[in-house]
Amino acid sequence: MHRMTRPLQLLLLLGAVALALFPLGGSEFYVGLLTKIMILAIFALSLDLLIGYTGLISFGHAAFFGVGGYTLAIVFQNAETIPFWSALLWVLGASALAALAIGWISIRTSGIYFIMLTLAFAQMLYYFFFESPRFGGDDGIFLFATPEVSLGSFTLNLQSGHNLYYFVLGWMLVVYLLLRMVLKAPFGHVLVAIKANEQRVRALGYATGRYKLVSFVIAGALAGLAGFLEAIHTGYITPAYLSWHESGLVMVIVILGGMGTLYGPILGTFAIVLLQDYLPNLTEHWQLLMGAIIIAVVLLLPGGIASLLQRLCDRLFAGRASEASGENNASAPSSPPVSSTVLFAPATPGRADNE
Amino acid sequence: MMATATQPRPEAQPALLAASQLHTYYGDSHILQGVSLEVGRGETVSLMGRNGMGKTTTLRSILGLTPPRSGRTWVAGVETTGWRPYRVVQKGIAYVPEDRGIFPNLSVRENLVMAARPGVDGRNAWPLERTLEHFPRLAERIGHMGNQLSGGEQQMLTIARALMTNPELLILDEATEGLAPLFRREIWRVIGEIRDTGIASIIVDKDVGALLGLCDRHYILNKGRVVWEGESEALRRDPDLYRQHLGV
Amino acid sequence: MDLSFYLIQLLNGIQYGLLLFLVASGLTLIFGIMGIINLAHGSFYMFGAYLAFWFTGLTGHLLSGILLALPVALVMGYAVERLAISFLYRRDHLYQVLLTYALILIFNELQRMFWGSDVHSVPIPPLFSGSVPLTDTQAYPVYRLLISLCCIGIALGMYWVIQKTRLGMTIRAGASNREMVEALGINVNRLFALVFSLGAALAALAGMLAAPVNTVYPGIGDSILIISFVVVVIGGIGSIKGAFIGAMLIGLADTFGKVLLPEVASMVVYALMALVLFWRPQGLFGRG
Amino acid sequence: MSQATPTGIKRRTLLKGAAGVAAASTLFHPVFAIGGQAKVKVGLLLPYTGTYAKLGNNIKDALALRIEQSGGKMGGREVEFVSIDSEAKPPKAPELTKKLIKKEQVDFLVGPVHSVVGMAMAKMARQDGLITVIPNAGANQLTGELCAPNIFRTSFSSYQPGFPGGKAMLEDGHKRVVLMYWNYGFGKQVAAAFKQSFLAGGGTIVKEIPTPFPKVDFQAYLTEVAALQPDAVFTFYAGGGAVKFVKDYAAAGLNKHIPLYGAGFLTEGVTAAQGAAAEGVRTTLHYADSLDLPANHRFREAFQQAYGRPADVYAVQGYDAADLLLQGMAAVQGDTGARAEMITAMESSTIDSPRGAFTFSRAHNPVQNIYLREVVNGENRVLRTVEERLEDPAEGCSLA
Repeated sequence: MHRMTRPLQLLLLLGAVALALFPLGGSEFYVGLLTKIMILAIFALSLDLLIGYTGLISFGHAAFFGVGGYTLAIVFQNAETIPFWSALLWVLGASALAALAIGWISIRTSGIYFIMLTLAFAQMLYYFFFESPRFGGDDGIFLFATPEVSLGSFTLNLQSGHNLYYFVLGWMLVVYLLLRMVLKAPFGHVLVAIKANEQRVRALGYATGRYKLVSFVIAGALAGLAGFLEAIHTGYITPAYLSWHESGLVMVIVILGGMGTLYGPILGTFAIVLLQDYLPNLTEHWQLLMGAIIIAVVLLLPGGIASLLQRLCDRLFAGRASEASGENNASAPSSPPVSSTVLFAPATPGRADNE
Repeated sequence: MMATATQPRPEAQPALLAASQLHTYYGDSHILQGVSLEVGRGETVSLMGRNGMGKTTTLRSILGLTPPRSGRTWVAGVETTGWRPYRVVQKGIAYVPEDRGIFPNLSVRENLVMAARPGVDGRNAWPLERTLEHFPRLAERIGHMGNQLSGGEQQMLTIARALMTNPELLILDEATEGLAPLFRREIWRVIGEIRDTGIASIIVDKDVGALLGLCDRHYILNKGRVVWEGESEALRRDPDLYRQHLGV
Repeated sequence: MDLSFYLIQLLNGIQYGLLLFLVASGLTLIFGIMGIINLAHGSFYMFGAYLAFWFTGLTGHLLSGILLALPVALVMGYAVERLAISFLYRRDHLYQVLLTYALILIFNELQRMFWGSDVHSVPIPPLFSGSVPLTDTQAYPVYRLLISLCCIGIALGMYWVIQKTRLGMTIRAGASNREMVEALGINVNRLFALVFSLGAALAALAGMLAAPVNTVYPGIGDSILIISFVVVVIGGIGSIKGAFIGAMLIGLADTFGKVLLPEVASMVVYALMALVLFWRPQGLFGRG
Repeated sequence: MSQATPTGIKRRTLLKGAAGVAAASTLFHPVFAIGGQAKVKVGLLLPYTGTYAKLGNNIKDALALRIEQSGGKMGGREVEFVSIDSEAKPPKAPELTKKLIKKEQVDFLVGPVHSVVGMAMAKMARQDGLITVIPNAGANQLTGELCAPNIFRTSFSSYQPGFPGGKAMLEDGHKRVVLMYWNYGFGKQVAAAFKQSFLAGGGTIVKEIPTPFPKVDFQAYLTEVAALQPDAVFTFYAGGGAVKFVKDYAAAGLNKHIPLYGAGFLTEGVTAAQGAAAEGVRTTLHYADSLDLPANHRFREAFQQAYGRPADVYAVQGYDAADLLLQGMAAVQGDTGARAEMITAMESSTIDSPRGAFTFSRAHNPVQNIYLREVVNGENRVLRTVEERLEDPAEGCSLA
């Protein structure tokens, strides 16, 4: 896992504090918008586990987001009250199961075939919900009750925008810490090693397929959690949440934010959603700007926003950094965000050009 | 002929190939640490050294396949530093890489035909028929796909393919490695025939005996530096050198 | 439903498959030889359709419209390769997905700026606007037959170029070992730019040919993009033969799926792809 | 509730058409125009990109035109538009609606085009109580289960073009028909309404063919229609799908033997692209460009003059939305706080629409005439009025 420098940690902590304080002064609209951003950030974090750490490029991740939302809507469609914890169990179970089934088949393939197979399954689910008369078709399903969160005698009312905001913030932190834990565990090291060189990991006697599948299931379940929160947030779910555009968007978010770091996807979500909110104010043809910004990031910032932030931090604290790095001169090549693991040396040099 | 190739000599006919002070990196590791060498027209030269000493990297640096971070290269007196590989080889170089680089999805004939081009002076000394005369086995297998050939046949195909480009200089990396003795003999015979047609060569191989018989001069590499250069006689007389840099 | 019904449906399926092949062949070339995942491939199809609409309007005839539009498409493809794609050869697939996704945004916006969001139609040349009667009630449009013939002609032409010419050999060689091709004195950058613009032109040509029967409207590129990826993946990446077989399979599966399994028609092609990849993870003709 | 209209200037998108009007009026009548009252803010959530862009633009322009015609004012107050592109994407709808309600704090909400976006929007408008006018989205639920005192629609429910279709076809003597439609919410509702009247009148549906939305490859289905040999075909398709369907239908030679009917969208705004293939196609709708009414002539002329292009049914719906808001605001003299009075006034209003005058049902959907039209020389000619003052059944609406 990528080691964060002290200034960066400080900066991120400041960001978290700012998020926690925001509702005290921010307008109702932005509280809602940030709620949505944090939900999408959970979604992006789950995808990052796959593309940033396991090397599985899923182009159908929106399927699990959708399954999460639909599970809530279908199971509790006519319920007067929705107990949050049992709904959560339903959602995690259903999306993990979906991920298990799709993952089990998809993981047999690799590269572009994996990308397309995950897309195929997502499209099938999309059309299933879109054309099914039972589940509302393209109109989707409306939820008229909001889940009630009870912890002992305490009950949290999620209908209040502020409460939902803090609730979602809490979940985002939980998911962040959970993924950190997973990645720091031996299991996480194996995942990262699989991304770097699967052959070698297999040669060392690991059943890499099983590791990839578990990673896929965790990511699917967390995406389901995000879809569940979004359904609570908006009160409805439609097949559009499962479309390949959404899968593409979350992929853009992760790469733009900086895959292979956990804070990158969160930053990426903020950047993309806020741009989508702001750019239309500038010009009717704002998609042109959006496209240009993405291209600029691809060409100029291979590590995404996360690398930019890292570099800024390094420059701000340049004095200390250069002392520490010793013999390395300023023109040292920028290393990829994932610098391999304790277990395995990086792949052989010089062959990087042949896939 | 002494090789102190810091500059090609403009007064006489320039060397066919010259490299000066090549420094090449893979990532952070400094592989070539100032390699210089020179090959004259029609000259056959070997590059020797243990595995990992930078022989392949030297060849790739000269061709621009792995561009050196510093240092300069010339082909026939024209500086080719920083050129893209296809332009460098168009000056009359044919390259037979270590892994042979056969196109598995092309037939033997297609492998040969797609590479064909006239030499730098426009002559076509190696039409398909003549090339095949030197490789009777390939003529037999002309319709087979590249991936259906044995290792020895593949090596013949790469050499034949190299000839189809009508080169002035042939670069052979690991000419006979991994081949059965019969094929080795065959390959050395062909290389000899090629030398006799006046084509210069740079040869990398483990078979020092064969190289001593075939080559005019030798370069020995150790840890990315040229530690010795000279003619076959001098190398034969110096068993120490042999033991230190080449023996097991 | 008698036999003629199924025969006509067969004809429908083949015709759809042939058109898909035209788009997918360009995609598989770009994909297999250059290793580039080009999500913007559908945009070339879209531009083809709009260019055909535009130039046909200017010249008054589809054929002259296509003849004018083709070079424009080639130049567009070349420009996109030089200005964007060429920076991505050594980068991860992910960045290709990201950049070409951005290109879709840009191309859709450009389309809107140039041609607005109306639905346009392109007239079928009078010579081909008739129909061949098949049954008492149904006729088959001559122009659809013409499209099929064009696609077959282009497929044969491609087969000839790829299998029989030196350019084709070089392209195939480039697909298996890019560096070796360069080391044989061939300018691989130029070869790739050529392949990319050829692939783009094939997609655009498909858009042009289909414009009179499809009509031209915003978003037509998106609809063809995913399905052509499905074709390419089923056939095996980089295999023209695979793209052909894959396109035929999808064309027929889609057509008969609609007729025989109307409730799940949209899912049929994806299910077929999942099935093929389950059985052969590298596609039908993919290299292992 | 929203007496406190903010006067602070924020960055926002102004409507192009209306911006000119607003700018001009501020130039000539500076600040003190009407007792220094703040402007009325109308929030528009319409698609300006994607498949529905043309609809969004026509609605927006006609709406601006109507307000300009009344001096750029509503209830004596100047009007300011805040316009957001809905992109017709349902996942974005809640956020964008919230932006208008909470951030821009608009006085009225107008939109959208897309039914699913409409439902997300209506859900929020119900909670907030903001007066909302829907200028297109036809989902029955909007004036059914989701109906609310503050939600009005000036267009149609999917029932309205569908139900008369069955009656019209029986009147024309077609008893065995094939029913084809895009298999999504709106298409299914149109088809269901069609069946209701057609089956009740003694017709037989030979086969019902739902086709995947929004796909436009109809060849396989047309082969099936040819094999079934029905008396006629009733369809729901719109936009690019409508163009393609009508052209394919003709190219397959079916139009010579099997008359084609459809909900009005089949030939609405696309006849130019359909060309000769559209000749003779009959459709049911609440409007026709060629409708011979003084209000229609006036409207079409004004729209053509203002924007240099012909109006269409969507423009009419936008125009009427503005009319409805004008009547409501006039009744309360521009006091947006008097929401209940305004709603009462709007409920009892009569809109002198280009489609013919109409009133509102208890569920706030137009009670309007439905015409049978036939394409003649590329124009939808009205053959007859199939239903006079047709009211939507408004199933599930608590207001009824």
